[in-house]
Amino acid sequence: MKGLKNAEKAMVAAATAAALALTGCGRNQANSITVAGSTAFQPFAEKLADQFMARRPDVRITVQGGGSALGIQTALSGAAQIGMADLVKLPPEAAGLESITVARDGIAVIVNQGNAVSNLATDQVRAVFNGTVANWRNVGGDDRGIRVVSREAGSGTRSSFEDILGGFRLANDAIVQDSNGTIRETVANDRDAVGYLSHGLLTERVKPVSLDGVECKEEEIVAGWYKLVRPVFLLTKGAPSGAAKDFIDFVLSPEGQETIRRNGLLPAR
Amino acid sequence: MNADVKIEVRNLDVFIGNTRALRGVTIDVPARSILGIIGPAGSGKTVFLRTLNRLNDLTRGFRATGRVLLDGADILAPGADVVGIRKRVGMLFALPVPLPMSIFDNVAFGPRLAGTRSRRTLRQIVESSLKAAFLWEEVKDRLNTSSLRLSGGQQQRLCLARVLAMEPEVILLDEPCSGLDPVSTARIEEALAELKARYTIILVTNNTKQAARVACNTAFFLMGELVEVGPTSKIFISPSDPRTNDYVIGKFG
Amino acid sequence: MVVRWIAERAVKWVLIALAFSALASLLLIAVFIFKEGVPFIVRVGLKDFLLSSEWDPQAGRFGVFAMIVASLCVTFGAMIVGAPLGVAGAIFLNEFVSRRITRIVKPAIELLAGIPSVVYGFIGVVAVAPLIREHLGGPGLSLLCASLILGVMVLPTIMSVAADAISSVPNSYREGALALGATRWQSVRMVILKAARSGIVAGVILGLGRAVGETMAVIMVAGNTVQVPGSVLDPVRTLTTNIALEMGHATGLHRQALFATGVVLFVVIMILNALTMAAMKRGHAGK
Amino acid sequence: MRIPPRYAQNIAVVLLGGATALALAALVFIIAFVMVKGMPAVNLKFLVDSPREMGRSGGIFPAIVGSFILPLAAIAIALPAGVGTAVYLAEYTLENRITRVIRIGTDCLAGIPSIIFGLFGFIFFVTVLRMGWCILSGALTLAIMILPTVIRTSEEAIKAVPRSYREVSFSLGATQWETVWKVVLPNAVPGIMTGVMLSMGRSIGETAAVIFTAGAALRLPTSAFDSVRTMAVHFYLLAREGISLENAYGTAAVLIVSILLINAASYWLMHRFISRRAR
Repeated sequence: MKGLKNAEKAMVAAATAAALALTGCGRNQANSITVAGSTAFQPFAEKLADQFMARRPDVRITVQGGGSALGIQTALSGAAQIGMADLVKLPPEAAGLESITVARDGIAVIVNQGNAVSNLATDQVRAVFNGTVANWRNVGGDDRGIRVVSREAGSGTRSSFEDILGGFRLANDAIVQDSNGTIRETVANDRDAVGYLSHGLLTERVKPVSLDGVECKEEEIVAGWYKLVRPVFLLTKGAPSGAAKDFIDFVLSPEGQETIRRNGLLPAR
Repeated sequence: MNADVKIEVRNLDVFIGNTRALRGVTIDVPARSILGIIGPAGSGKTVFLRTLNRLNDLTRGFRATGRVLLDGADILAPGADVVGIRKRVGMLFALPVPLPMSIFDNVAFGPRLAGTRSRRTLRQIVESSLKAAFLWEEVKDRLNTSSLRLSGGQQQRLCLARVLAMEPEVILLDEPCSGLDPVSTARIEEALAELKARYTIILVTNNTKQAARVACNTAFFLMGELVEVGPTSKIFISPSDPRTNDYVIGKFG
Repeated sequence: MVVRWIAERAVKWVLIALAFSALASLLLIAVFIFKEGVPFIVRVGLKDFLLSSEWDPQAGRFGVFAMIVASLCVTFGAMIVGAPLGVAGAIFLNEFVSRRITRIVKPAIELLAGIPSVVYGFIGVVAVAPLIREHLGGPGLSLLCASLILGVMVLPTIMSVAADAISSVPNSYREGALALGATRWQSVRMVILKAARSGIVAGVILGLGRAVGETMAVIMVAGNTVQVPGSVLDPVRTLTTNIALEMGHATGLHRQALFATGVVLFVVIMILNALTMAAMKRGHAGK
Repeated sequence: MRIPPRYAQNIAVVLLGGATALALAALVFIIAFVMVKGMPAVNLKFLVDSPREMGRSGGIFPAIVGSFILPLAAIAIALPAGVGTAVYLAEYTLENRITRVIRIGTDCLAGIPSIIFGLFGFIFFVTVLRMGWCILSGALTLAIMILPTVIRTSEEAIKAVPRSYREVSFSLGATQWETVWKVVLPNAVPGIMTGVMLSMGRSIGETAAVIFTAGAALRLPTSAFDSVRTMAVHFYLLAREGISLENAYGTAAVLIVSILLINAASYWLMHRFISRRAR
């Protein structure tokens, strides 16, 4: 009856797992915070959470991605105590939430390293991305077609990009990628591609272009010269309190802001 | 009725789907003796046997009317304790079916179901059952090896021991020697001869000579009907029905 | 005995409850998806939703026609790549190669079924798409790239199920055919493929299901442009990727539109299921 | 014109062999690609250390733990439910309308893409039931996802147990459940294990359903209500956000080796199980 014993063991294991799961219910809610939302800010939040927990061992912070809308939604439903959003204009349903600007992020327009173009006027960016200009020759480059690469509809980076540039529709045949990393890989691999991504995630694999002669650089953004900048919000339902407030205070503290700056985002003000 | 009658079957009709497998069978099975059942393939012998321990409940489309009284209680009655009946009525199948476990575990299967947990008691039961099935001497040193390693004849005796271990009152044998060589068959028959002193045994067999050798009484089934039943000598020497005569002398079947 | 009888009863009820667990999950999922999606479809109109190819959530335009076409094309493409290779591999490994090699190769192939789809997708981005772009033109991230990646991804499933089906054909069939003077190939073509047909079809169906439903790998390699593809080099967006791409950001009507996409996906999969089941039945009847 | 059989045979062998070689080449390429790019990043520290700087440096220990816990928890939930369903379908009832409905439902469930499971799990377990992103939400979602596979393979395995075993068990006075528990299930274990392995493979490689329900926390979980990150999710996030390609490939390499080890271990366990029973 060896088989019987094995089956019994499996049952016992399953029961134990279930029991463990149930005892997990007893954890302390007050000192456990979930932060969810913007994938662009997610890595920063993870870093900040680690620093915060190092000094406050009684608090557990869990950071989840999912996108800005998910940040708003879960902050509203209570699934997360703090939502993260990086949109220029918050959607109407976020009206019920407290929003605190904790950082700013520049959006860099990028091209392949082999592309001769290194500066674009705002009008040209608009024309390139909405498809009216389809050849690099028309904006000062080689005689090659332009391949537009964009983030997906609703992404914080994309909505901010579109809102700041104002009044255009993305070209119909644009390639869509759903993350900074894949946008970067796509542009890095394709000589004709143009895209945009968070300033903090620029690497030498791609080439950022200047906008109206202003480089996408930290000093220019801080000075307010560079146009494509969006805020990063932390959202809470009602005024933040308890551990959530402590965490937000930490993010806004000089130490927190320095962490944000060192890792490629810009301080809140 | 008679104290020496173990099972009384009255007007038993069995349907499987739309086929009528048994037609109005009425028969008394005497206690502590061997009833042989003979008849050609498809005559309803096996269906009859499997009705006696309600194993036909597993057959799709099975339906039975009539009464089967085991010690006076109807086992076909709606509220009958099927599991209890099967404990009292053991069965040995045509092909040996050792369960894929050790020899010991095979024999201890029934007693364990009945709630026997003590290792010592189980050992005793296993030993006595294997002895009664004439298998003990061959396997006593390897009780923990897989039953699948035994030869066909040994496997069938193991199955017999397994039935004996649950201490039934009735033992049903469904052509138990059909897959065995003459030597193994002889050993089974030897065991049966000893067992009839304590058990009511019903032996379905295709082999009329086997019935003649071991059965006290013999019944002849044909096309779902019980043609004739009586002492074995009478059935084989001077049957009252000509069909019985034709069958036992080998005109058909 | 009473205790045993009660226990027996209890077990039976527990089993009945468990047996409905799968059904209950399905219903729960269907209710959730349909509750959010169906009101949207009613509001926009089935025709506008299904037959328009314009998808612009900001402008309030929601048409999924191009995505339905893209889903079907990608799946079909993946099958063109995966099914012949998978079935050929299964035949070859079973009928033309020694048992020893098969015993090593088959588990290795099954191992590949466990590799996460995102790994396949990423390899598509960094290795396959650039090749397509350089040698065939277009953006690289395309219908072709998605079909190739998905085709390779479903290969292990198809190959392993088809191989099981072929190896379960009794040896006597093979010997019978060979004894009648057939070559190895004739015995395969005339006897073994016929006998193993339903198993092979089952493998292809499993692969098909996996290809229709795959999301993460397709997001990476398909380019995700909403358009009815004009050639295999065009980027496309499938139903699954549409949901995964935008769900994180969608609110209000947009979110409902994505659930409605889920409803369409659900229906497309049910239709594919029904068609393949019917095909299998016909296959059985023809035997 | 007919091609003579002998040539047809040769042509077929060349074509089939070519197709097989192509298929194997594609698969070997994928494994080699991951291994070559990933192995340099893998060392002991990578295996036992926690990720630092969002995974840019440090190791992947929590993700390795997550990759084992989550599929195992899912199987712990789906196995009783799936085997129970299979037992009910195969042993407790004849084919009728109810079993047909259950079967069709199971088939439909099998066809649902994982992204839909992810959405459903997110809405139902994470939001409606307020369980948050955690092992339990993820395991329940994965359990529903693998349920059809477990049911199907278990039912096949149970049906393959010879009918005579059941008859013997019944004739020895076993009840229905005793027969199932002591005779049928032990003999169906190898087949059930196949389903478990398939499910394990699918869960360990799943990202869409996991990321929405179990989340992607980088820490070691301490209870079933903690979020975990699996290796597949870790790879996805690292590669997608372009955080660190080296570590992404390293993670994929570890994942492939883990799957290899799990497969090998299960073959070994199964072999042991079968040989012990047949001893």
